[in-house]
Amino acid sequence: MDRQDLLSLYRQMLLIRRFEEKSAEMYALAKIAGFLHLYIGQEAVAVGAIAAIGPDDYVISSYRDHGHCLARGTDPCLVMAELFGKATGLCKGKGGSMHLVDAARNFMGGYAIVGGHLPLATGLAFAARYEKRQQIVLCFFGEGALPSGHAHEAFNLAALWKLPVIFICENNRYAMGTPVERGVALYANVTETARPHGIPTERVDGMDVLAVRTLVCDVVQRVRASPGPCFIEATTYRFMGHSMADPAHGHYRTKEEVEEERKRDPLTLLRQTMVANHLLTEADLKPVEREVAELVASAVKFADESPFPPREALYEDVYHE
Amino acid sequence: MDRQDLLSLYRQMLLIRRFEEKSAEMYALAKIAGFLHLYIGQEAVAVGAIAAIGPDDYVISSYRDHGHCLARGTDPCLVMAELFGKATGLCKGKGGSMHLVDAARNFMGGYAIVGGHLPLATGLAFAARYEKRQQIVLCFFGEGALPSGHAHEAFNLAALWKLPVIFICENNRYAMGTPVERGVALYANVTETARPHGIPTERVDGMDVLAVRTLVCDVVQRVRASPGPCFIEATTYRFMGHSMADPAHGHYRTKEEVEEERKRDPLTLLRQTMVANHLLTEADLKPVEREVAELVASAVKFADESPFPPREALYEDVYHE
Amino acid sequence: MKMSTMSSPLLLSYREALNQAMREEMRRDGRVFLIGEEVGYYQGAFKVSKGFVEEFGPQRVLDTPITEAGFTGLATGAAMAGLRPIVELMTFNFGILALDQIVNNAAKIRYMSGGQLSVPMVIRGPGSAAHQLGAQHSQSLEAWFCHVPGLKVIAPATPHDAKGLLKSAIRDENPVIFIEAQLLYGTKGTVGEGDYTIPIGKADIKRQGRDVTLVAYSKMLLLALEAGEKLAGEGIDAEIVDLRTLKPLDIETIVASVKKTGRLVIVEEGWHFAGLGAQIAESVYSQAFDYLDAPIVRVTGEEVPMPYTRPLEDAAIPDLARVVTAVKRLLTRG
Amino acid sequence: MKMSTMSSPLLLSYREALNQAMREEMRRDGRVFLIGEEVGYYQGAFKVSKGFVEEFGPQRVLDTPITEAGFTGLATGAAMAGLRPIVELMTFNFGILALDQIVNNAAKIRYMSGGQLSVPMVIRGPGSAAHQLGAQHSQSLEAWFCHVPGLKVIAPATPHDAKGLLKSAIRDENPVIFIEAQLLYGTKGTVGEGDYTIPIGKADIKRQGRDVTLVAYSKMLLLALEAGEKLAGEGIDAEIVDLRTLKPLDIETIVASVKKTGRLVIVEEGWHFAGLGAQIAESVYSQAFDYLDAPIVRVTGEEVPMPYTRPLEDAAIPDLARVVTAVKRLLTRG
Ligand SMILES: Cc1ncc(C[n+]2csc(CCOP(=O)(O)OP(=O)(O)O)c2C)c(N)n1
Ligand SMILES: Cc1ncc(C[n+]2csc(CCOP(=O)(O)OP(=O)(O)O)c2C)c(N)n1
Ligand SMILES: [Mg+2]
Ligand SMILES: [Mg+2]
Repeated sequence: MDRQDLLSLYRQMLLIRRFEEKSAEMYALAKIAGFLHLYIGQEAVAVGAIAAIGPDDYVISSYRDHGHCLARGTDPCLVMAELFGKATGLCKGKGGSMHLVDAARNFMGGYAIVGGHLPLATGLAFAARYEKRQQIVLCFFGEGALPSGHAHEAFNLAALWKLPVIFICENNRYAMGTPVERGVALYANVTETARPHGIPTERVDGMDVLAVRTLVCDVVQRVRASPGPCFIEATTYRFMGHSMADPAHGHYRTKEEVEEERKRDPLTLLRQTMVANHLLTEADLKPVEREVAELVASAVKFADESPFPPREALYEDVYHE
Repeated sequence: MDRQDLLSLYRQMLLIRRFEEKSAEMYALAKIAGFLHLYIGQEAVAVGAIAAIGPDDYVISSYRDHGHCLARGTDPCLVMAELFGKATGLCKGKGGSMHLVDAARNFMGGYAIVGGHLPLATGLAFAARYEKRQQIVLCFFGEGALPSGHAHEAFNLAALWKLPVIFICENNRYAMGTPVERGVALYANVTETARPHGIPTERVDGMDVLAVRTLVCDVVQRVRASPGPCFIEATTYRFMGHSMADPAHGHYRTKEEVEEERKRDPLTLLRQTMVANHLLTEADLKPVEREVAELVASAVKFADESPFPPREALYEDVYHE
Repeated sequence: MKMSTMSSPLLLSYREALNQAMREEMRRDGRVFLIGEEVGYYQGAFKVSKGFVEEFGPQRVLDTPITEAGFTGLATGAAMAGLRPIVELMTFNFGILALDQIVNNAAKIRYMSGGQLSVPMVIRGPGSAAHQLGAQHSQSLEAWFCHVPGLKVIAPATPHDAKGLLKSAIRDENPVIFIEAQLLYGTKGTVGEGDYTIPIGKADIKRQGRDVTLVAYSKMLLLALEAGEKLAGEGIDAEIVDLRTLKPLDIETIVASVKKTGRLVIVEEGWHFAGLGAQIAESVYSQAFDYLDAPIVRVTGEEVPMPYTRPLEDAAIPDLARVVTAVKRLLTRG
Repeated sequence: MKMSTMSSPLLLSYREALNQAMREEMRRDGRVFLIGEEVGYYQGAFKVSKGFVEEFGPQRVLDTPITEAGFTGLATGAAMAGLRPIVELMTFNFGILALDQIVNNAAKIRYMSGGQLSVPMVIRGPGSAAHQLGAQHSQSLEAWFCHVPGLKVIAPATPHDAKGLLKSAIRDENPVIFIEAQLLYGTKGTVGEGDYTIPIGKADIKRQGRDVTLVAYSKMLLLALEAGEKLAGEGIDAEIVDLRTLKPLDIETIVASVKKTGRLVIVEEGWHFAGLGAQIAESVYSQAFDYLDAPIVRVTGEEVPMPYTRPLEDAAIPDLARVVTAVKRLLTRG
């Protein structure tokens, strides 16, 4: 285990955590509006998985996309400015929280129709193969998308045409207020959902960033060596409400359950691993905390000071002229 | 084995066969138009399966629906008149070949959007359960529908809510010109498609009407005893082109293949069984042939002599007033 | 018609009015059931079905997986078999996923079967934009549904109309598209007492006037009323027609108003091109050509996917200033 | 513009013109590929891609499973990643199943990403009715697509226009809906030689005239031309505008014609209510109100799901008699 390496994973997870905590504050201050779905609790999935791919590979996600975008290396200033709806935002303020896109990093977007981006993911993989590029695609989505027609049509196409796409199902056990056992017939093992299409499946503890990275590294290698999709279920949990419009626990789960799950906070787990392996003491993390806090503060400052787009921007980008 | 019983199955299959052969003739004479998808070769599936249910149960099918409708006991005159587009037709000439409906027999229709009727089937089953009626639903479709989103959304709902619907996949190995192995990722065992939703699956020789009936009887009993869906793959083959617009073999399969499959004609198989079991001689079938021929002839006569609907009918039945 | 944010026993919110309508109909007829995402234990994404699963049980209040085609098709099948489903779409944006079931099955089965089957079903939920929900969650797609024979389309603006029309829709023997609005759920108004219905297909004149006719529906009706007040202050007397039902369109009421005023402004939130207002205008032109003093004016949403950021979103949706300006410009022309 | 059923080296069928356009573009640009049901080994359900899999191989000519949402979404993703897909829908009826991918992804990604991504893609296939295919297979849904910002919509009527416009569509950087017609595939016409394109967004006057303007597109253009001949025989000189592109609509050309003739008849096969003709009419009224001698007349499909039986189907679709009668009635009114 390499200290710098682990610290870098930790730093990324912490950045997402602090960035989103700050977003929630900004939402309360009405600097951010609309739907804001926080990723808090699930950071190990995005960070572990995206650490396993190269800069040319594609990443695509759902509306719960801040974590994936930041893990991809996008400047937090641009993300925060987007959430603020500013002209300097990643998408000029037109996309918002659910539709972050960073094409320069092959972060191909967040999408707000549940299941709707899975076919897009197969298309990115198709293009890579068509152009004989070595790229693979990581496609993130919640377990709520599993029964959707979009998902199955995408699974079948990916399997049939052996497309290099890794479907990462973040099973946080709830789709809004619906527990997985009331939405997915074979809830006890959702990896079965991909099996019928002949897609190899894997399961990983999505709270353990190292486990996620190790598994995804393996899978990426396999997929590069012999193209074809893979389906990974990352078991995880969201610590916050479904969106800012939703209370943290809701009636669909108990406070106790949330507190119990919080004990397996992915940040805590990684910290414990590092300490247990004598790679660092809790004190060593102070500078990381500080650096991240500054980064987030500067993102807020940047966003706050940036102008809103001018009215003319309304008609730009509808068509490519 | 009961002679009368087997003869009745034979008679039904023969009726479908002769009815459709006649339809093809009428199509050539332009008495019938549009898409006409013949069921020839697959008769054992409809006849065997529908023989296993009661009059209150529901049947629903795709556009390849003549066989299911006739097996349900609908008067061939009304079906032929519908194909002719006559006012006396089953649906007053408004539905046509792909949209036969006989509500009095709980034959809930043929549907022309591949996969689109599978959700309807779950709804029929839902209604039965809601009203605490003992009805079950037989839902017929081709293997081409298996990858469709509609199918998977329906499978998941049926499994999740334990709805009494029996999905009967008529795997005739081709979806138009696409062999199953180029359309369904797990083509070697398409029953896998339903497995992920936790639906029990069965497979049966769809050329053997007795095997079909026996299996469906079993399954029906099981479903009545403990509600929940079942998925049955009936392996079969269509002897004609996809529709009348399509040549009998096409380029997607060889003449030899078709001839090979024709050796397992479901009518021949049943005849052989009956003869082998000394239930009858080929000569005993003459009266059946004659009776069926007369029935079909009278259907054509009825259709031919019936009037077309008047222009006013155009605006009727759009809304229920 | 009264609007207020005060709470009083005579006032109900739009949300409460819908809740009452469904509740009364479900009590009245055991075949009516509610199905959709989060309609049960969560009480509805926008709390329209508050208390339902408690009163009617999970057999009649069904939380579904996220499979709009699947459960809308299921409801259609159930209606064919004699039940009377109410499908809640969390928003009408997701109705696109169920469109094949709605258009090819629900709307056509009666006709295709020569009248043997019918589909008494309501598909309801919020349409149009709320605040900053972005391009995939902010669409006004009523023109699509209105195009389809076999469907009826309703879009009430007030709690009173919402209740009476929803009851009519539930009792109707046909598939009815019932479009609400997130931004209307909290608005309040006087609601008629007890068991009343409002006929489908009848517009309502929400303000009498002589100088100009404003036609609007759903959320935009509130805007039109506001504009009416404002214009009144400037001596312009607007007549305001609330369509309530979009299909079948009550063209008689609109035409009668236009014959009186000679001028028409249509306010709609959806995209301009091939929007519903185009049809309304065309119908009026063809039936009242000689009564029009000037071309009809449409105030519509801008033709862009909805931007997230507030200033652009505001610019993309009709507002008071645009409506008032449009009316004034029209009056100075004629 | 010439129509003929004779075979000659200068004449091509509509089908052949489309085939040529795609073939030339696929030869020209390796990023262009064709995807859809039966487009490869079957040569296309209507044989539009005859010879393609043989020339370009199965890597560029992809037969898909029956999953319209899946493969249209796949193509959209491929376009985002730099390819230039042509999606063949076996018919546009099945496009309803892909509508979410088209409207929420393909049409919006450019805007939502602030211009970072774009979707150079053509979605093509036959729309409208053929003969007796029944309600689920006989729909004209162009009004839906035309309503959506971010899409362009094309519906050519002649082989020449089909070839030139399909080439433009393939080279366009935006998602383009390209609507053909089963009943047009076999029609023949003179096609320009070699590599030409026709600009998107430009209507074409297919017949000059002074008395009345007929606007039509796709299959209905042939009907309008027939009517034009017939009317000419009776001394009525019709000008016939072939829209070719439906969105963006070339309103200038229509308005210029109407200013000349003072009268407009719009012929469209789709359902009347909220059909594209409503928008065309509304645009003309608002831009040429004072030039119109009489209200605009729309000849449209009847508002019913398409019946199977031929006599009713014929009654549901505009025909020569209806167009001619409409024109004459309009001329006697003005
Ligand atoms: C097609 C569609 N239906 C409904 C919704 C509303 N909706 C947004 S998120 C969500 C729950 C999704 O849950 P899951 O896929 O598990 O992802 P998570 O939110 O847990 O990350 C729902 C129902 C939607 N966005 N799209
Ligand atoms: C959604 C949809 N896409 C395409 C079609 C065109 N189509 C009609 S039948 C068919 C093949 C279906 O094959 P299968 O399901 O195996 O049934 P079979 O014809 O073999 O009985 C296709 C592609 C359609 N009707 N619906
Ligand atoms: Mg979840
Ligand atoms: Mg088949």
